[in-house]
Amino acid sequence: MSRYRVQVRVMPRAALLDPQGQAVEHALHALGFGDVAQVRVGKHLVLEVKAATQEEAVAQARTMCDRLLANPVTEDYELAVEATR
Amino acid sequence: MSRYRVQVRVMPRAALLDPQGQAVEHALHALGFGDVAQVRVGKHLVLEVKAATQEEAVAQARTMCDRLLANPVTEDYELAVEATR
Amino acid sequence: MTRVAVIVFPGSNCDADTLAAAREAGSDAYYVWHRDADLRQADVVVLPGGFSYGDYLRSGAIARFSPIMGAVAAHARAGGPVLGICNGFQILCEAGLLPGGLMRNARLKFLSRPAWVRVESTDTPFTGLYDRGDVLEIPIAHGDGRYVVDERTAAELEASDRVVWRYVRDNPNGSTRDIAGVCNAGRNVVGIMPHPERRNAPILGGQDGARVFYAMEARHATQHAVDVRAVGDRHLRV
Amino acid sequence: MRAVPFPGDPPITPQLVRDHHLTDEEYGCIEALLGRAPTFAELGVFSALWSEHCSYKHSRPILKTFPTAGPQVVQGPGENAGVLRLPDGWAVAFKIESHNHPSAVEPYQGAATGVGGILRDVFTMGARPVALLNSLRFGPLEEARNRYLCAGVVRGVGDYGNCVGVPTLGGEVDFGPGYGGNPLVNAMCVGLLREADLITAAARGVGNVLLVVGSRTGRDGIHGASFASEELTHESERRRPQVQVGDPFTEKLLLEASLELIASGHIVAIQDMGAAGLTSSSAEMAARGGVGVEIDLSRVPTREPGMTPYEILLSESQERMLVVAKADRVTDVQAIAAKWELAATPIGRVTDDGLYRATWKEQVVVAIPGQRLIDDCPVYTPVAREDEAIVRLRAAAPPASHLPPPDEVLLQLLDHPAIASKRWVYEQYDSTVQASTVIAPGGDAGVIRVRGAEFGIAVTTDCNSRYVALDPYEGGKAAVAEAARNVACTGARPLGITDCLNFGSPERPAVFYQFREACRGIADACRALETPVTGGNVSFYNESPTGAVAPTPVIGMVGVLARADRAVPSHARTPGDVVLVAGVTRSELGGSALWEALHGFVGGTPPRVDLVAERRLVDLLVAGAERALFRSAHDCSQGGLGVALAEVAMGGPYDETGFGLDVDLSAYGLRLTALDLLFSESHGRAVITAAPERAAAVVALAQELGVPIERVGSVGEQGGAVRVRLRDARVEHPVDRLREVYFSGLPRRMGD
Ligand SMILES: Nc1ncnc2c1ncn2[C@@H]1O[C@H](COP(=O)(O)OP(=O)(O)O)[C@@H](O)[C@H]1O
Ligand SMILES: [Mg+2]
Repeated sequence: MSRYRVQVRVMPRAALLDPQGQAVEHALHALGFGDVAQVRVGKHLVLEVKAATQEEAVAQARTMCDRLLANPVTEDYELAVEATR
Repeated sequence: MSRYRVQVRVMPRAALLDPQGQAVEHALHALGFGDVAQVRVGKHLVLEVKAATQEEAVAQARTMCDRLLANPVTEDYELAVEATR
Repeated sequence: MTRVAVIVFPGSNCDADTLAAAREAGSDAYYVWHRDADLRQADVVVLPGGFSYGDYLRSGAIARFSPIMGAVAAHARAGGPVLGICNGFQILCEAGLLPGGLMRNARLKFLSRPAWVRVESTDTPFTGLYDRGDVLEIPIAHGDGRYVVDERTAAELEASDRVVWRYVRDNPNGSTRDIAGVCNAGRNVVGIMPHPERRNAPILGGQDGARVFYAMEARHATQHAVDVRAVGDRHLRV
Repeated sequence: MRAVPFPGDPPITPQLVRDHHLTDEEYGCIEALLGRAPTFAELGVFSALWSEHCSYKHSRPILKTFPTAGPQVVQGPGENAGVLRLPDGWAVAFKIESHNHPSAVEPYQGAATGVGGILRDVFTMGARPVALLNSLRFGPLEEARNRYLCAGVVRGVGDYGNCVGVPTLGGEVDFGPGYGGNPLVNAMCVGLLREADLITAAARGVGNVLLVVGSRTGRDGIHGASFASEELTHESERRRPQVQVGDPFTEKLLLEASLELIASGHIVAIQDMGAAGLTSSSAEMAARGGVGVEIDLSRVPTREPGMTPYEILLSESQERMLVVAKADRVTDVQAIAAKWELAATPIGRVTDDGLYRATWKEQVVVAIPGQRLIDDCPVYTPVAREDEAIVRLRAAAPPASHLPPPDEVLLQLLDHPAIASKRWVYEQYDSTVQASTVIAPGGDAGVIRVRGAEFGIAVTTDCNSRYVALDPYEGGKAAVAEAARNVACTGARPLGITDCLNFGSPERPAVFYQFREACRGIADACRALETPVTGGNVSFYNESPTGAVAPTPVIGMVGVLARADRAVPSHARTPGDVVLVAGVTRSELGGSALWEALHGFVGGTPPRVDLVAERRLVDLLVAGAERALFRSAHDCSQGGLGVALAEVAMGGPYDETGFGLDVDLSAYGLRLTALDLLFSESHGRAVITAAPERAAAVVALAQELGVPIERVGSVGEQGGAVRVRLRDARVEHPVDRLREVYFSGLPRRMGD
């Protein structure tokens, strides 16, 4: 068994209003960053799992996302898994 | 001027309590992922800026993080900037 | 007496209020602990408001995996009435017992104030004592109350009379189509964001929410052909 | 066994002692007390317990002058919270606490953890928290930093209380330049208990077991207590990584577990680990019980590896409790904790040798005579001298200039940040959870019912720091008087107070003068109104490089209504009702909102409080409410009669519109100018509305109680105009215009 670090990025679905992204965008404009656009705000999760192989770690992480970490009605997610030393 | 996509990952500082991470860790254990550890929950932001060069885009993004996107008291951030096509 | 099970999750904080409101309406209400697996012959199940598991990750996301939720889902599948109030609504959505989800309020702030909702459907176990079109004043108190659902489902909800309550006067949280409450296709599972248990007596400023609880009892009363009782300004139609 | 240094401890040097905010004399006391040099861990313990925050070394002699007795007092100062008797075997536990310094550094977490701490103070008395209040001060909202602090603090207060499920029923928000570098965040909690179930935080029973219940201990906020006793500098900015993070979810579990533990009879004492964490909780519990304790620090569950005894002793990690369990009930305690998903870890026991002893496994790292650790802290009586500039300011008047007409002034005042509606703030706080809220924020005081009982409880916090700055004695009196009026307007009889005394450095004579005089005023007012002081909190060193805050002794008051269903709201409700003004208006514009808003001038002699008149007004308000004579009652405070009348007309924060008002003041206050009459801030006044058939009874009752009262007009139609006729002027606005100005003042400034 090795340890893997899993990074999960969970973003609000593109079709949905992202008021947090909008608020950040307005705030950045107010601070003088007039060119900023398309701001979206989501979540980033980091965790460690134990698994025999990288594939197994990815599979585990995917199940976690599908079951708990992301809500398929409102969110999309992306995963990255790497072995820790 | 070109457009750049900026990705910002904002995480709670390592030494600080992350109650959200804790709650997720417990929940994953309860779901049967007993090996999960070190769960931390932060934010992920995506945005677009206009800049003359990649360096300038990075510098802009860094200022945004320092001034608004990350709370220097409680959070650390990492940046990635790439030109959009 | 209707047996009303009020589920207590770690972080529930409207459990006592909900239990009291059900009892004041005449029900035999009792708590069921989230780690239990048995609803103890409940006629009605209520998931109360609060911050189950601190609302960490997403409101309701962790609570839906509580051991008791298996029994709640089975009760719902068997046609048993289930009401989710506020956090309870969020849990029901996360559990897939209701369509859609609840996201951060559009103005990004927690909002505690009265809201005005119109009763859109009386064909549920919890709204049968209202008239369609009644406008109720009931408090809201939530940070994640923006109901979102894809357009197709939204249209389906409208077409099948499954929008139960709709905000009027203003939309406090940016909900799709001003939706404040919905029910499932079987009409037995209902989720609402406002808190009827906080407005069931004149001393609380009014009793527009009381009939949600009397309805649970009346339902039972119908089945068992019991009495007719006065409820505030009108009589239950039994 | 004597204490020996722990491997890696730094040697005790004069610099290290100074870094611990101990003077050379204090260090001398420590060596004398121990008969040797302290270990590093012991130095940390002394530094924490002898900090201003824990020891009250500059304030104790003054606090002793407060009246603390009364037939209603169940528990006076000295415990986690004060307790007052209510009808039918009930009692109310309440306390206010500051979290100013942490909030200046990290507004969200600072405010949130402030709420967490005060909740624990109340539920460790065996009381279920039923209400929260918060008293906030910020610099002017024109500055982005102040907006950031205000937004973060309000969100932090809200998120924490909302999650735990305790309604926020009131508070205040005020602004002033002195608070720019040093905002004030005071949180108050009110809890309800059966008097018979009261539990205190005194360790007893040799052999009984100390357990930590709740969160693990991390390196959070080490030195928070001494940090709170220090002025804010760039150095404190650098200490930022020490901020504590609140976890309201764990707090809710801790609340339920604690109340269950107290009810179970398995424990003899329980205390929150607040400022100075394990150190202060264990030392104070031991001293209160007159026993020794021994703690093995290696058994304290930690969040990070490699924490030293010093760090474990001083950590201020949140959501932890120290419990003293009966020796044979440890597993029972653990079972209750486990039900609420909390760890309960035995870490030590009660001993009979009076020593405060901490070990790391077998090795003793702290051994201090326990009682002397608490009692021997030096007490200071600093020099008090009034600042000459204040004397001059009191005698000064604003620059003579052309004044706008009174109707324009009224709009300006309704938009003034101190007066404009605080709806933007309180709608972020759950005010209806627990389904007992009778009067929500937006009135004079919050009111809750008690299920199964007839009576109700009213709560408020008040302080106008302008008056205190100009005349600390009158200002102290005024804070108590205003709180009493606010409570009484709802129909509640004021019962007692808790106070949060926010001042600058007591080592400066001008500040200590303010402190001493304000306390004298509070004490006199509390005596006159028979509202004893049951506890409170002193927060000194509220200074930044730009200067000290205005002296801000916030009064938190609790009152009881005989019948909760007779609670009186603050605004008009029925057209045709009679409008009455109780009390006397004098020309007292010193420290007024009028001068501040129009001239940017905070000066002059503030209004004087006539405590006898104040007492009579309270009697009138309470008796009138009990006899159901009033439709509404609202006191006059900032902005005077003019603003009070407008507030009566404008209605509740969520009403669609207010009421018109037809008021004729041409025969009232005959010697006063229009501006004096409308905007002078004389104390002892209230605007009452009553049904026409009750008006005569109101007047008769007032006369019987010796309160001057005048019928001045009537309530108009919903959505009508507010008209006030004066001898030489006239004010007229549609009530909707007033509402628009009053409710948009704050959101506009906050950029919402
Ligand atoms: N920080 C706050 N939290 C909750 N309620 C608040 C806060 N600030 C003001 N309020 C509420 O707004 C209303 C007006 O408060 P305030 O301006 O202090 O008026 P008053 O002069 O009558 O004391 C009160 O009901 C008060 O409790
Ligand atoms: Mg007030």
